[in-house]
Amino acid sequence: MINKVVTSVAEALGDIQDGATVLIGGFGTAGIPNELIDGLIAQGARDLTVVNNNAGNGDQGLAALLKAGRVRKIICSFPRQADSYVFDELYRSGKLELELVPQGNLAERIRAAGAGIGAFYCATAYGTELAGDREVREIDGRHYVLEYPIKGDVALIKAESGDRWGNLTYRKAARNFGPIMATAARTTIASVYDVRELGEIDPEAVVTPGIFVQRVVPVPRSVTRAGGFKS
Amino acid sequence: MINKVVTSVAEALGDIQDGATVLIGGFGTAGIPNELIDGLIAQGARDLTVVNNNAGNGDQGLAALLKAGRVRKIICSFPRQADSYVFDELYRSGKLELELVPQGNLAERIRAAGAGIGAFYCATAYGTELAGDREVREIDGRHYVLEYPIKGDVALIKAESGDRWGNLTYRKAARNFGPIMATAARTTIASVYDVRELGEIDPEAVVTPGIFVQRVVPVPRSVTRAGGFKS
Amino acid sequence: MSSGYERRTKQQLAQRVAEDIFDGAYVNLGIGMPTMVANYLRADMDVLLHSENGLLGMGSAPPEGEEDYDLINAGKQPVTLLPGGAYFHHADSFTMMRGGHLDICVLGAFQVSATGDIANWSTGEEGAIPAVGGAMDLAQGARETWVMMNLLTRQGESKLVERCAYPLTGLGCVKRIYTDLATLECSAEGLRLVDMVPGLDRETLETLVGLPIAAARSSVQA
Amino acid sequence: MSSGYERRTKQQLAQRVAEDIFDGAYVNLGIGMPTMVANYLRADMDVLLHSENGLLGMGSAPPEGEEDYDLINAGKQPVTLLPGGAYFHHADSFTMMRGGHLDICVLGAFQVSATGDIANWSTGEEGAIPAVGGAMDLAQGARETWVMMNLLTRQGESKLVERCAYPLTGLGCVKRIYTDLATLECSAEGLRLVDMVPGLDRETLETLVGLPIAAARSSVQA
Repeated sequence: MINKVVTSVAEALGDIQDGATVLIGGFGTAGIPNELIDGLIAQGARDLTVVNNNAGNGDQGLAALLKAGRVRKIICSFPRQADSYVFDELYRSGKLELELVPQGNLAERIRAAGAGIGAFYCATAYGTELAGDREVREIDGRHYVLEYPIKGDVALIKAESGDRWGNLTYRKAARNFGPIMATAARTTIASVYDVRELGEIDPEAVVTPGIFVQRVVPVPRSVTRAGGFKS
Repeated sequence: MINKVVTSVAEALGDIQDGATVLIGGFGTAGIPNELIDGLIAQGARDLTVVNNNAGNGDQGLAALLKAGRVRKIICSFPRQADSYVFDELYRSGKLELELVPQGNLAERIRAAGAGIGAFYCATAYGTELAGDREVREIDGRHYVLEYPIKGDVALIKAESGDRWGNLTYRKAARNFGPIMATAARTTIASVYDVRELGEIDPEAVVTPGIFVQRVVPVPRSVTRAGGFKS
Repeated sequence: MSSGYERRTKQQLAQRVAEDIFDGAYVNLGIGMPTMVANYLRADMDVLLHSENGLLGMGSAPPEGEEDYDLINAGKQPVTLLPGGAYFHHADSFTMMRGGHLDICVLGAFQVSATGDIANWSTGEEGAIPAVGGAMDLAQGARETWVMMNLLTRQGESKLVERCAYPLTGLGCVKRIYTDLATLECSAEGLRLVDMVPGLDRETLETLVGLPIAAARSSVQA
Repeated sequence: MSSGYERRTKQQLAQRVAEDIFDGAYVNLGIGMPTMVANYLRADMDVLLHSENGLLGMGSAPPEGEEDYDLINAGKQPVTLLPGGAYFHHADSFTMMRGGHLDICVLGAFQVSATGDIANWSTGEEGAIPAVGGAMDLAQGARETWVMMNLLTRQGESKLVERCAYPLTGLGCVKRIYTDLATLECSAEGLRLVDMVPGLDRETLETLVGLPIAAARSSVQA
């Protein structure tokens, strides 16, 4: 019998290793797996590479993980926020490596890891400093930059509902990186508010089929709150 | 106001040009846009390149389009069927060019066209004759073959429900190539059984967002019938 | 610096951009000033707004007290979804942006070159925290990239330049520039006037910009 | 050719493959003989069957008269979907296959080499209609690729060979070969026995195959 539902966050995260690459879902306030990030802080793994769209804000969640000195490198598209002071200080003092990636490249590189693509050419960032020294190729009169997959050892994502086979649905814009990160990690751990019986999730409306999910952790429902995001 | 619903198949297909590349959805019996294929036969465009998983069976649909001598080239993964005699004869007599593509490469090349990817490396077909003289590259100890996108001038797909903004849902395994072909063509034309009011399709369960669809054609509901497929 | 002409206000500029957006267009409005364009879209038109974080058919801000922080835009502000809208994940969202499916994106900019290069993500300042988000994807991916900005910096320097001094966002991808003083097209051949505020003439505009500006294609009054 | 041993029937062979499929496995059963493996999966286990045309959690064939031709497998035969199953499009389906998400795929084959090359899509015959489908994606993409076939052709030639004569499907990707006479592992070092039908011995098997076969890792009785 497949039962991917685990009863506690601690159990779900127990085997995360030092040095792991951890994909963490969320964009702005939506889709941040807060309970799993707090669990990762408690779990203690160090020297992590974190992949997230942002780099934390305020003192909570990802910012707290950074503050605890547990992250070696962050791969993200938009670290700067009105209250990203934890990241800002670590970055400025050279204690945290940053790989800044255009958001579409971030998404496509994560998807490529999940889909078995070895590398791909895309137009984004061509001619800019974010193309760095990457290989460039002209195809049909347009210039492209070669990009490589971003694989995770672990993905921590927030879903709305899940079942014991790992099928997931999301809520509104909290979907964001969840479905692609689920495909790209060896171990995908999803928090859910509702554990459903098999078959209760409409097979036409499953967003992440269970094959991409290793553990489902029910967490008490909480309302998504405003963050410190200002542009 | 956006109203992509057109009242007749003839109106939907009117501007398909000679020499066009036409992506046609369907796998086996499921998801074949029969009404649109019949409409294409009536419409008269010639010298077509057709992209489909199969190459027609029996005397109907795609087989009839081939038989009418309107197709120059077919790009597909599995032309051989128990009753693919129309294709077989044209192919053997050299009247129809075939580009045989592994099914996953077919899907990924179509998706790449929709996603603005210039080219990508994948492991499928490495070391086989279907890799042809394609560029090969070793990445992280694994061998990959360089593949290019397959773009369509037109995509003909079968959906279940649609609305005037072009949002689509599908039915069961009739989904297959529809959602990716919709992204890869300049003009995507979808047949639907139900035209829904805006908002009647759950925004969490939209499979193809309307941005990928140019025309929606209601057709009378008919039950999908057994085909001549035997393996 | 104003003599016989007045600058468009932010609201007028947003309205000017909105005028050029056609019925049925799929549009992404960048963070900041471009967001204001949404307020001036004609109610009798269907303009579908895309947000990079997985929304199509984005509506206006919710009434106070009804914010849902699972339903936000790229600027992380609460929004709503229109009937007929859809949610999708990031790879699908960027497929829309990078695959040429958006008709128009409207971006702010630090500088734009006469040939359509755009710099809008970094001032290149030492020690500044960089952030790029989806700007490069939009600049390269939309069918038409429009820029919306004041023509001059507070110091009076033209943000329309021969060659961008700031780090680039994209090369040769800007089609139109909407500014507080004039609307211009850029292309490989350089700048062309579309319209100006009343009282401004092309020669004065050329002086302000410091670059040649071809006359508008047909007589256009501002 | 049979002396003191009997070949596994197709049913026995399917049952033998099914024995090695673990609870919770994600499995793709290729067209033809591999499809039969589904009949022998233990009812107290959850084995999730994937079909390349966009199904996960595929169930058995529907009762006669209840066929739904929108719900078919890769072999185009009507099937059902279990509660907990899901539908998805082709790019997502092949993400499962090519991204290393399937635990096991079971394929038929014309020939397999000792080092795990497989030929199963074309006999290379002049004038034959070629067709490849998802075979190459499965062979390369699944975590373990298993082959299920009779060991000998009708003419008595071994289908296990030093080097495939037929056009290849994939290089060095087969892990296990289940045949009517024996089960073997292949690797860069060559073949190793897993088990045999009763009455057959390794020397006889080596003679039939014409290749060295290492002894099983621990004593295995068939």
